[in-house]
Amino acid sequence: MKKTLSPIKISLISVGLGLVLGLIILVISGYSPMVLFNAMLRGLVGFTFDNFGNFNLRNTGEFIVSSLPIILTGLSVAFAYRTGMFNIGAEGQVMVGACASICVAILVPLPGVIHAIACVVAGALAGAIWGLIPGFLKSRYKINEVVVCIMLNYFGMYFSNFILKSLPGSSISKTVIIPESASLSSDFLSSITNNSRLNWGILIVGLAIFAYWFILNKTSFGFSLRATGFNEDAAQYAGMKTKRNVIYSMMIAGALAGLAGAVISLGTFNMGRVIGAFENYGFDGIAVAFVGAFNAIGIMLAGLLFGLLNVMAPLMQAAGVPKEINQIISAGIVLFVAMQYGIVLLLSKFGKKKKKPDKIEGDGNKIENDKVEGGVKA
Amino acid sequence: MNLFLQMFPAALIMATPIVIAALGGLFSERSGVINIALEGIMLVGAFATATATILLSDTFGNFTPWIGVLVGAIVGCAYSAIHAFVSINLKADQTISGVALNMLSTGIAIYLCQLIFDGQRTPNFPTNIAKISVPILKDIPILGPMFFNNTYPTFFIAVALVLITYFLMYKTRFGLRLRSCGEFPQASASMGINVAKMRYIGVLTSGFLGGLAGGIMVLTTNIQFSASVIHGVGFIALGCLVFGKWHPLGCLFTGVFFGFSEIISSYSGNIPGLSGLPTEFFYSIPYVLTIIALILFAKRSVGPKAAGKIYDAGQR
Amino acid sequence: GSSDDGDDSAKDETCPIKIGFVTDMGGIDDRSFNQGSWEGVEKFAEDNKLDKSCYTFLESKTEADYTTNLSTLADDGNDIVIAAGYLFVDAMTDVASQYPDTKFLIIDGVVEADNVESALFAANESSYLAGVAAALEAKELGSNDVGFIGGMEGEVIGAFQAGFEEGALAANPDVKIHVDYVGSYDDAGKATTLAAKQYDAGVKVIFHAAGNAGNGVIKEAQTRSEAGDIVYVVGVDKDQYETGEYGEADEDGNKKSVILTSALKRVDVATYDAAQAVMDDKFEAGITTYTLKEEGVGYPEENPNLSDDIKAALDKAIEDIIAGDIEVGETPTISNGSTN
Amino acid sequence: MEYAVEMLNITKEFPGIKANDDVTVRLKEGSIHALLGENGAGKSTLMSILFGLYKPTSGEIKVKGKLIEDMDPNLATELHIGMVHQHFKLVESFTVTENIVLGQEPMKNHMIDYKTAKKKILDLSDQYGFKVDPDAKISDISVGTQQKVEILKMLYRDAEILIFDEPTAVLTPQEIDDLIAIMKKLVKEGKSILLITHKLQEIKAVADECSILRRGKYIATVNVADTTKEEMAEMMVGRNVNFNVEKGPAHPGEVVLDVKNIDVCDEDKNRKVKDFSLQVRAGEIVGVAGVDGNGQSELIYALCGLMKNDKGSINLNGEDISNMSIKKRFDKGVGHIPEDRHKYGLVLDFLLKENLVLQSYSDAPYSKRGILQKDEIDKHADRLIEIFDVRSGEGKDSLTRSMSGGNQQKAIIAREIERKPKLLLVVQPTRGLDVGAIEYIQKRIIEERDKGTAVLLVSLDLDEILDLSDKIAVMHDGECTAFLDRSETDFRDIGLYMAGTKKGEES
Ligand SMILES: Nc1ncnc2c1ncn2[C@@H]1O[C@H](COP(=O)(O)OP(=O)(O)OP(=O)(O)O)[C@@H](O)[C@H]1O
Ligand SMILES: Nc1ncnc2c1ncn2[C@@H]1O[C@H](COP(=O)(O)OP(=O)(O)OP(=O)(O)O)[C@@H](O)[C@H]1O
Ligand SMILES: [Mg+2]
Ligand SMILES: [Mg+2]
Repeated sequence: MKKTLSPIKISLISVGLGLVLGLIILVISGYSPMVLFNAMLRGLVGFTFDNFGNFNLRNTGEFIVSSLPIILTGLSVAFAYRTGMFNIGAEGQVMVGACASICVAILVPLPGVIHAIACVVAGALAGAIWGLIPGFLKSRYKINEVVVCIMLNYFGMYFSNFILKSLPGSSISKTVIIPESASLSSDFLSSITNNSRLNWGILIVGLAIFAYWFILNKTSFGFSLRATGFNEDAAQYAGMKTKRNVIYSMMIAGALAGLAGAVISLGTFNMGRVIGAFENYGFDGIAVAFVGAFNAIGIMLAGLLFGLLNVMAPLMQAAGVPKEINQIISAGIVLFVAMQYGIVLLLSKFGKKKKKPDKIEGDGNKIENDKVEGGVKA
Repeated sequence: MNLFLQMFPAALIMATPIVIAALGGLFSERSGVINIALEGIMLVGAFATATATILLSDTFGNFTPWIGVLVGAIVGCAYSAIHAFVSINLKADQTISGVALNMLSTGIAIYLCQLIFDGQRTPNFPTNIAKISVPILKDIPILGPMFFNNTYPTFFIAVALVLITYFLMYKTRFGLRLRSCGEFPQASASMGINVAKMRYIGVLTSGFLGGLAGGIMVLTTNIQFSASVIHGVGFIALGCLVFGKWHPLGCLFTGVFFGFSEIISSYSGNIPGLSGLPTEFFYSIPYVLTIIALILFAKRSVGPKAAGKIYDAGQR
Repeated sequence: GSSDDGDDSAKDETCPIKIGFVTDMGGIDDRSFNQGSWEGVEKFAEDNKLDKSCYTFLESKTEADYTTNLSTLADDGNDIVIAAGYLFVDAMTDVASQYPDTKFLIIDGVVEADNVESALFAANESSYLAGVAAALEAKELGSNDVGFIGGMEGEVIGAFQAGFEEGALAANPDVKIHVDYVGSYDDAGKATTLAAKQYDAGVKVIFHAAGNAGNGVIKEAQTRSEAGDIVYVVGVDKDQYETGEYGEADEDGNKKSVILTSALKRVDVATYDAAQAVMDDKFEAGITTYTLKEEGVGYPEENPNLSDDIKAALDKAIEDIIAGDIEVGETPTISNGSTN
Repeated sequence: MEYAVEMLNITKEFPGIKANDDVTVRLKEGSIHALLGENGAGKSTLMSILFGLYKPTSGEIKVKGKLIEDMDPNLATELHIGMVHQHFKLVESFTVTENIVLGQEPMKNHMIDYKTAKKKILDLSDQYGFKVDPDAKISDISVGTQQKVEILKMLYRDAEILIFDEPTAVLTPQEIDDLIAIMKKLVKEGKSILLITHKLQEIKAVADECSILRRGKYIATVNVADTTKEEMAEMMVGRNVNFNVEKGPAHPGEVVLDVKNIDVCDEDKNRKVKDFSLQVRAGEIVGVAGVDGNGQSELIYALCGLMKNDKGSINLNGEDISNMSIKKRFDKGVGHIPEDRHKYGLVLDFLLKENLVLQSYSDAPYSKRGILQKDEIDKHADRLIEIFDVRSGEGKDSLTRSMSGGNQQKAIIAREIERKPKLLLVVQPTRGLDVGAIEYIQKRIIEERDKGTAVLLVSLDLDEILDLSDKIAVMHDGECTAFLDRSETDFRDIGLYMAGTKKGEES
């Protein structure tokens, strides 16, 4: 007999419920549920029914391209969460990251690969700084990070827009195209995926996934971060520098989101863009982190799933279904993950009736109370 | 001075939804549930208001916008019930639940918009809330043109709501009980207060006010509904709540102040000293100020203590 | 909505031509650019009795979708792929080079490639008309103040402003032109504030070139008109008369509108022509400029709010421009937030 | 004889535990009835059931002879039952009046009638000599006054049956005397009282009857006047209690810890420890006695580095460690068994083996160049589990949360002792543990002493202090009011010092 539901199962159930929700909405509004599956197949491998059996790897490439940044923001949110912080600020960190990488790309002439690396590092650094602010305020003044992050998202957007517009050659909506030396674009990757925009960002993401897993599970630094996340008091009693850990973890989280910004601007667009409204990379990251159960591989898979949902949107719209269906599905999945306590309760009601010492659950709530503490308060 | 008098009515138009939404946040957080879904609730309320106004105008004529905002408020209330259920009954993390609702709001609103109106935005409102001038009062020097001349009556609704909220929170039994649930729910429970019920009331009221704010905002600042009508005002309202120290009057003053910061960029060209500054500077004001306020208040605990904490009565 | 999923094969037999259209983030029904362009496609389809499966559009959710959507439509075997807006320049440059056999049309931007037609509009010319109409109407109302509210500063909207300035000055040398920019194409709230500011300063007619944000300008004019003031807006791109309607309908079911007239930009003509050219195998890459002469820009035939005098002045201006007697510039002189 | 309350055959199951198992308690009208039992015996649970906070799994409640179905706090109040909770249920940011009227607000014109309320509160507090300011904020008043507010809450609701859950734990002996007087007065007025306490002498002082619970089970009800403390204690723990823990004489060596005139201030700059000095030698146990909140926690924080001392010095084997980080102090030989194992001692979501290296994870051999060495950590865990007999489901890979409290505490002790500290700080080591575990842990602490470790023991449980210590320091209001040899003192003495009398001042 299992004691509790494993996080992976909860994720799978949530994803399933989210898709079912989407299908139900489709049917209620009078569309064929096949639209969803068609779009999914096409987004995944370019498979279409009217051109039967034809595959197009460009779709695969583009779907991966759309997943790359949200895998990174997912890692960002998850990294902070493992240290007890809610990083709802990835959105802003992505934007300042993109801005910084573009600044270096345009303003600092460097040779070849070094240029690209410098740009990527700049993006990560800018994100880290944006993450440092809530981390510092939390550890120094115990200020709830959620509100600070939300406010920094907007400030980050306006701030980056201002900077990008001020760069030489910028128009009101975008910068000049970055020099090739700074670009992450790859002719090779593009050619094997039928001219998609697949780029070296994929390497960055791979490294980030590995680093996430390695730091948290294999290093003593990760050990202390995890201890801080689970029980800050005990970690402090054990001599760990928990305040510093909170700051570091928010900086690393910020850096991961900043990398997402770099990948978007150096890889996908090859220029800086003035952004009018959030593009939801950060909020998708929250979904990805939770659905991925804060586990490196889980986050990668969840990121791919949400990336796929994103590329499906226009395809479904082409079939007449409002493209917002994908957003409803994504939000539904997050909502279901949030309701995991309810899911567990529901399943246990249907499932076994026998009760077993399960002090675990009671204490679990207690701990959670401490950890999730906060809300909008000073 | 003249310019200031010109700016004032414009600032009040922006301030009205901010204040009302902040009051919504106040009810929710005072009861112990943080509500970062305000932005989403406003959006859903705005959509419902727009839809009702457009579909019902033939029947109700010029009165329709008022029915519209009421519909918006009710729909906002219903929408917030999800947040209440998930965070109170299912004991979910209130922040995640809020994030999910914000994500869902654009999805649902635009999806329905596409179904009903066949597009990402609604047609124009056939009827509008009319601006009014209050006789006699409008002739008072300075105050007249600031508040009572050619202005939307919705601002007076906001002020009335502030006063009602103040009265409810600090003078009545309901308010005392609601606040106790946000401070120390275990104490409330031991005094026989149904914490879950009070929190439900808090969140649903918050949804009602959020929906109302969204409805008023879409009707007074736009001629149609689209996904971008709220553009962050729900989050500004959250900041307003922090900056106003979770107090209704604080929300009112901060709301008007943030209303000013929303419109000041429009007038900056005419104000010496501000004319050179980039618009991004002005847009950033509410957000940056909120962070500064948080730092200033950090030492004093001004927010409800138990807000955001899951309350578990212990029994099953 | 409809439930046919469009999958049941659209082959060459059914379609003499396949047309694909990509919208920007504003969506297909933006009552502006996307919608206008799509209406051209729809009209073409109707005139040529095309099957529904022969013309499709894809909406972009984010900028990241531009490239994908263009490629997807090219993959789908569309003969011509259309996108409206200069935001598409980079994406189309990429995609057009990857699909040399597909024809592309971009509106309002220039892509240099053998398979891309770039349609430009002499927005300055129609804006000149807007300026003339605004200045004359203001004068009739006893004022010298007119206003311009743009979306985002830059070359494209700059041309509108330049034309407007010149037209207004030509019609009334004493005119005071107020210029403000919203800073985006969708913040209607801010546009409302800007419009209120200009009307408060005595402006009688505002010309807006601010996309959806312009709705805020119209909104402000409506509230003022309902309160009894007489103020006007000059619409942009499409005939916005209906958008500007307010108040109760009269016996004939007509409503009053705050739209004085509109500076038309016939993007529908551009898409229609391009589709026709592809079907007739006469597609030509390169820049096509639509001016008053080609009736690619202009003002609506019906203008209930325009006096005959003004109409006459406008027609005179058109003549002069076509004849080359007036040359309209493209660089504005008044900066954001100030007046001349 | 009339019963005010009868709780008949009450059983309450929590997931995995029977907190009450067929318990019957009858409270006679106009009397004081004590409930006695070890930590976790189920006393609070039983009272929460009476007050309607928990629903019993089975059993009946009768109030004044009437069977009550579905008790809830409102109904309890209506039945004139009132409860002072062990942890005060007061809203800190509210005033005294607001706290008292909460849930029973007098109304006038749809507004709360604070005027009437205040008057009633003042009348009541006059009647009992409470001196409570109805407009004061809870956060501004002392713990003793807060308790009076709790009592006023009951009296305000005309409670006839009063429940006190461990009311004396937070009070000074003087305040305890006051409370006892108040309780006696209440009873004289015809009210009935249920009193929970661990302190036998308090029971002897006020109670008429005493019911004893052991691990959720009802043991007996005795007439207090006819029963000795020893008899009650025996019933409580279920065997003959030897009040004296077995330990040989100490052989003190060099001074290990030398605290000289330190001050410790909290975040709000309140002096919590004032000019405090203390010495602990190798091979002896120094106990720090005192009422909760008199600076003991802050003293420990200062010693282990969680807080900084503002003046004075803390010397460990002659070296001033005042400015060292927590980690550095650990490395220098400080061991720490913190007061709340769940909150401070363990990361419950870690595996047992991870908790066993909670301080040393970053040192060799458990880490090399920042990389954890899994094998070493495993080996270490296996060894400790073996030596200290830590029992758990899956050995070193058990989730710590799933372990029993006693074994969790053993794990902490194993971890600390294994590090061979020179100075062992021990805070409330046996809180909430069963008797077996208590014996084991106390034995280990004495063993440590005999091995030559300097032990500083802080406990709120005076018995534990007296049992284990060789020397006793008494803290009151941050000051050391006495530093005595165990042999030259007794319970009563220490009580005096705990209340603030300084050594040499007593008459
Ligand atoms: N939900 C729960 N699940 C499991 N154990 C619990 C739960 N709530 C309380 N406990 C445990 O019950 C025990 C007694 O509970 P209670 O709240 O009375 O503790 P306490 O009174 O704070 O302890 P003490 O009297 O020593 O101060 C504690 O050990 C606590 O950890
Ligand atoms: N809410 C709860 N959920 C699960 N178990 C609980 C809960 N509350 C108490 N318990 C358990 O019930 C048992 C009795 O707890 P209770 O608080 O009644 O003890 P107590 O006699 O008051 O102890 P103490 O002297 O520490 O106050 C303990 O083992 C505790 O772990
Ligand atoms: Mg207890
Ligand atoms: Mg207890």
